[in-house]
Amino acid sequence: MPKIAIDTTIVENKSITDDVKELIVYAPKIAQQAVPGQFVHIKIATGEPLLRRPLSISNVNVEAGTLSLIYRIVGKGTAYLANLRTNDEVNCLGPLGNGFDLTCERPLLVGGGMGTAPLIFLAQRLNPRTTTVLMGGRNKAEMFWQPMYEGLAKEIHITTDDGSMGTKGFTVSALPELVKANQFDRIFVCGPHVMMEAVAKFAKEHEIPCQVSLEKYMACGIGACLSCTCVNKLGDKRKKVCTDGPVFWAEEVL
Amino acid sequence: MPKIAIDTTIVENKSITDDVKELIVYAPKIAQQAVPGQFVHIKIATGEPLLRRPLSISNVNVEAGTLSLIYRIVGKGTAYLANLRTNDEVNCLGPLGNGFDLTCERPLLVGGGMGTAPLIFLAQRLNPRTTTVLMGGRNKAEMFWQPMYEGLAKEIHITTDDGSMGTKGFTVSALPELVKANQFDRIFVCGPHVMMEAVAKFAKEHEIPCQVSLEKYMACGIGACLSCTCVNKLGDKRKKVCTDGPVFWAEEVL
Amino acid sequence: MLSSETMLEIDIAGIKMKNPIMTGSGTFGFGEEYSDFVDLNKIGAVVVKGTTLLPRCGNDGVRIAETPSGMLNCIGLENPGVEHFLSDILPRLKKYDVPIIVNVSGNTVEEYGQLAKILDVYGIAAVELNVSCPNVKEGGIVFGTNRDSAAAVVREVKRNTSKPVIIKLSPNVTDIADMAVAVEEAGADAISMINTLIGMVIDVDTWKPVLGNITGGLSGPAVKPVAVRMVWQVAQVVKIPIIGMGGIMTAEDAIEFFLAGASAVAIGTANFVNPSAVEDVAKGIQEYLVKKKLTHVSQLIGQLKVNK
Amino acid sequence: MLSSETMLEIDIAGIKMKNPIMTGSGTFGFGEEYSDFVDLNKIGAVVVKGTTLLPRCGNDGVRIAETPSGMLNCIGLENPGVEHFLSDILPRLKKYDVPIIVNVSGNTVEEYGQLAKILDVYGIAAVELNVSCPNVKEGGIVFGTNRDSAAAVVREVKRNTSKPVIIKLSPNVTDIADMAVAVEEAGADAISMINTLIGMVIDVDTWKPVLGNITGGLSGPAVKPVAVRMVWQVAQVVKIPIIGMGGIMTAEDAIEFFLAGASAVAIGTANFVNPSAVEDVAKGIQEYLVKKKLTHVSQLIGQLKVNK
Ligand SMILES: Cc1cc2nc3c(=O)[nH]c(=O)nc-3n(C[C@H](O)[C@H](O)[C@H](O)COP(=O)(O)OP(=O)(O)OC[C@H]3O[C@@H](n4cnc5c(N)ncnc54)[C@H](O)[C@@H]3O)c2cc1C
Ligand SMILES: Cc1cc2nc3c(=O)[nH]c(=O)nc-3n(C[C@H](O)[C@H](O)[C@H](O)COP(=O)(O)OP(=O)(O)OC[C@H]3O[C@@H](n4cnc5c(N)ncnc54)[C@H](O)[C@@H]3O)c2cc1C
Ligand SMILES: Cc1cc2nc3c(=O)[nH]c(=O)nc-3n(C[C@H](O)[C@H](O)[C@H](O)COP(=O)(O)O)c2cc1C
Ligand SMILES: Cc1cc2nc3c(=O)[nH]c(=O)nc-3n(C[C@H](O)[C@H](O)[C@H](O)COP(=O)(O)O)c2cc1C
Ligand code: FES
Ligand code: FES
Repeated sequence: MPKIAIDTTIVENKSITDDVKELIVYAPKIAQQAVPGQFVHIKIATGEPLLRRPLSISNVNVEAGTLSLIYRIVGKGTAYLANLRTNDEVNCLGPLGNGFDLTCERPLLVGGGMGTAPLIFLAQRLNPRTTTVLMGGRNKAEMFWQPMYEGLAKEIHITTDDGSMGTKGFTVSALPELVKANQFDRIFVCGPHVMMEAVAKFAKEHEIPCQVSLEKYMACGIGACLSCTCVNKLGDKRKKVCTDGPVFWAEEVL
Repeated sequence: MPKIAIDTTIVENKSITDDVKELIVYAPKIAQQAVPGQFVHIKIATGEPLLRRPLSISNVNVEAGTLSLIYRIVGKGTAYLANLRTNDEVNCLGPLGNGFDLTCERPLLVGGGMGTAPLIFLAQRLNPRTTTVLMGGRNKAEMFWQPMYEGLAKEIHITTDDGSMGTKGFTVSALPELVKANQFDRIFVCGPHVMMEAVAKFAKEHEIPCQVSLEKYMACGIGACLSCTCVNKLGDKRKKVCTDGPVFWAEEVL
Repeated sequence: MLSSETMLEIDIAGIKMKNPIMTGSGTFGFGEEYSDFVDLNKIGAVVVKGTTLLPRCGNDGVRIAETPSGMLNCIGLENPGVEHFLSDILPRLKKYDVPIIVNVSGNTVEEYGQLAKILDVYGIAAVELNVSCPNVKEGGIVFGTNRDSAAAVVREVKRNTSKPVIIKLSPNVTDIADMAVAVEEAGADAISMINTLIGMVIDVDTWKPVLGNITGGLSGPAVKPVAVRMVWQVAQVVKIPIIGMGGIMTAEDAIEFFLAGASAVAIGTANFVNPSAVEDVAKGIQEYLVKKKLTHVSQLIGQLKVNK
Repeated sequence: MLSSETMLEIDIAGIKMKNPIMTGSGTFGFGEEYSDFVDLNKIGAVVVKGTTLLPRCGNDGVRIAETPSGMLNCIGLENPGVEHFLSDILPRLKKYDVPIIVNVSGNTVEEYGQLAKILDVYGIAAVELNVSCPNVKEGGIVFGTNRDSAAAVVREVKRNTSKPVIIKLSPNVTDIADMAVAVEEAGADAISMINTLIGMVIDVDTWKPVLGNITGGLSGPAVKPVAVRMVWQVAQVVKIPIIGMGGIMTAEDAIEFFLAGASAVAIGTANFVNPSAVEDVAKGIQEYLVKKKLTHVSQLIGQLKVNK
């Protein structure tokens, strides 16, 4: 499955909230090959910013040949990206990284913040399995995800730090009840590091195989520069988040 | 007459030829103050390119509050500028430099290449005096200026290096005849350095006061950095092209 | 909580400044050039263009070249000479309520002393020693890249002036901390850093150097990481205050320098891009302090948290 | 007129290359990582990731930071060790028809010798000495910033290998020409330059250094003017070939290095931005030669026109 770097045309770059947008790019070759958990590394402008930016593939439309990337405006690169318009071009390098392991029957998907994005694509490909989604955010304004999971999950549970939507608290607080009520054979989690640690710890205690998706600063995105390595808990060599990950079994890296 | 640096909105950025465009920006304060021969120093993008770019004011519309800048795409900055669209912003610093000395009765304007741009504004302000314009370029494709001088000059003479329009040859070759036929009391010349030298030499021989407009690489544009100085033939101190010029009496600098 | 008036006030080696934002020599003319954009009464200090004993006309040919996120310059110290500065320019600057610091360059150690002596007059707040220009006596070596020469310049200047002496360090050295220690021992009252990195651009069409002087000094955002690193290294080894500069465009950039250990900063290349940069950066720092619930800019100095 | 096949062929210190476009160590992995984007059989040489005697896991924390037109890295020489390279990686690389150059780092002069000896095997075209990493024996001094240490490393390596020895110079020195002369006298067969400039970025929100290692190496377009200047200075004083690098993104950038005196160039950071950069630059140079009616890339080397 060769990786490619191609100029792609922006089909749409639409606002979801004040600081979150969804970018749809036409990249049929990448759309065809991509699996959930993979990302693209995009070069936003010709000159500055210099480096590419990694963004998870939040969904693909193989027929239309498009990728959806949902991103939060946090710095220079994403701010510039937010200004681009339909028909502008960005260079996409992808599909990168490995994907989630789909050999499960009754998965629980746990997303926190922007980590909820790649789980949409995952939920889609897990179909027709019975899928439960648990998602957390700081407040109601951050919980715009629900419509995107329409028809993809049996049930959706929401927690917010401030209680403005769903249950007040962190996602991990909602786990005991969910696990009691369902026979999960897999937990997939993507979100802030502390959240993934907490969920992975819970999963381990309950002996549910758990996969996490890590985020690291990346230069090459293809395993050459070693910007992104993390400690491999199961061996002596480090793991590269860009090629060995971003999806890992929790016990490998947490 | 204070200089200002302001964000200005692009009213239009229209193509004139393959590599020449006219930029109209809304900058009423600058439009009101500007005199022919002055320039603006524009910051094209937030990040790169880092430095401003000097462009002559080729015309103003005081009522509309706009400036016209005619530019050739030659490098990074002008290429970026060429991509900007109506309603995009550029920061304009101006009006900068001194202007042409208008105390004359029968002026001859000699323009070469992009040096023809500031002479439009000059011709306009010389009205209703009888003005003759001589302009030169490499070929017909470069001689798109004529319509812009519509109604501003008594007569327009054209030379091209390859003879594809007007008289074949350089502008300076056309001077003897023109000077014989008219009683010019001033020559204004703006164009390539060699051309300005040749015209200035001719003007001196014929004792016609002559003004030239110089081009130098500029950082500040306001007399602070000394990037742009040139030798002052009439004294020991150097002259700054950005503030003492860009318009000089020929004998000062050539 | 101090008032917003005083939260930026700072004293560098006895130079009292309303805020710690100064101008980089050679990038702000004599200050007056910027008076349409900046209220000179509201900035920390004006460091004027590099001044020499005799007038200099500078280098021929192209003097600047843009580079990725930076620029090269080879102005070559064009200036009207110290006497003209004192007789024609300083009197005009005296009407502003702002410390005037004169950046000086000599061909010999003695010339630095002479310049300092001539400038030891009312209306001048300090001298800044530019030791990065090639000179004759030392056989082409630059004072700024040799610890003993730099120290000798400082000692000679200290003997000849009652004003605070700031020495401006060149980044083109193997060991900037060693240079800093040498000039501190020699009696420098403050260090400013960094001057420009030496660079070059070639025109691939003509096969000629773009700059008339072949090489030039690199400044602007491109050099900021090097400048911040050097300020941090020097702050570990000297007690005298550091004036940090190199690529500062915004208040955030300036704050990196304070955290690294600078007591004040200077704005250079940014003036060309945004002629009100000096005031904008000062305002931005004030806003930052308010946001961070700090009462004085000195609470930032050297506060980098390093746990290694 | 030579054919397009031969117009880029070049021999650097006995290393025969199809074109003078190499890869910068640490920016191209072991080559294989780029095989989806670049035909490894079509590039000048692959310089692999910095290799040490024992495996190293590199630095903790954040390892890269973007800067204006550049980036900082503090990978910290993560690598599987020389033995693993020879047993597991080299055999795979042998199937490509491209010279493999191994970049090595030692903690002591002797370690460089040992590494060179271990690597004196079939399938390796040359060794490149990375002398910019802090070491223990010299008390924190970096071999690359001290002429005698750098020369000692070269001599030790020459005694231990039959391969051409390339030494990679650090730009963090006062006098790069002096370093170059020292390593040439010590027997180096070629010089590669520049390694990264030391820099630092501070997070103004957390008041911490962005990089886990506090400081890192600056690379990318930001440093190109410094790199070109240094190559030019070194080309004036040495006879051995120079491999130029630092911020090359395009064929035009590479041509600046050739004109300054480099006999080959390496592409580093650009690989991250454009994974087919090595091939694109080679193609661009060929096009340039055709446009300029030149028949061989060597016609560019050191042809800078300087009339001072
Ligand atoms: C595999 C992977 C998938 C990701 N998927 C998404 C996604 O789907 N949606 C989304 O909003 N964000 C995602 N991120 C984070 C996203 O890459 C950063 O928010 C983005 O790079 C910030 O760029 P910036 O220029 O706006 O910020 P700046 O802070 O200006 O960036 C400066 C540098 O830091 C890097 N950087 C900053 N924050 C991060 C971060 N959190 N992770 C990695 N590098 C960072 C940038 O890439 C750049 O090199 C993902 C990160 C990784 C590693
Ligand atoms: C007072 C003045 C008025 C000008 N008026 C016009 C005009 O009306 N129309 C027009 O097309 N051009 C004009 N020019 C030239 C114009 O400034 C340059 O073509 C432009 O700066 C090139 O920028 P670039 O980024 O496209 O080229 P690049 O070559 O990428 O620019 C690199 C650097 O070189 C400088 N530079 C390159 N060429 C010139 C040049 N000829 N003069 C000064 N600096 C240069 C740029 O400003 C920049 O700093 C004028 C120049 C001056 C000094
Ligand atoms: C055009 C120009 C002229 C300069 N002239 C001088 C000078 O005369 N004396 C001096 O000490 N430094 C001089 N410098 C260096 C600056 O004062 C400053 O140290 C350097 O540019 C780094 O800061 P910056 O990146 O903010 O510009 C000059 C810099 C530029 C760009
Ligand atoms: C991520 C990264 C890792 C590097 N690792 C090494 C290394 O292991 N050994 C070495 O000699 N140089 C190393 N370098 C330096 C590069 O080989 C090159 O000299 C430098 O980056 C300048 O070239 P560039 O601007 O084209 O990147 C590294 C550079 C980067 C960016
Ligand atoms: S980003 Fe380069 S190895 Fe992962
Ligand atoms: S451009 Fe700065 S003095 Fe003229």
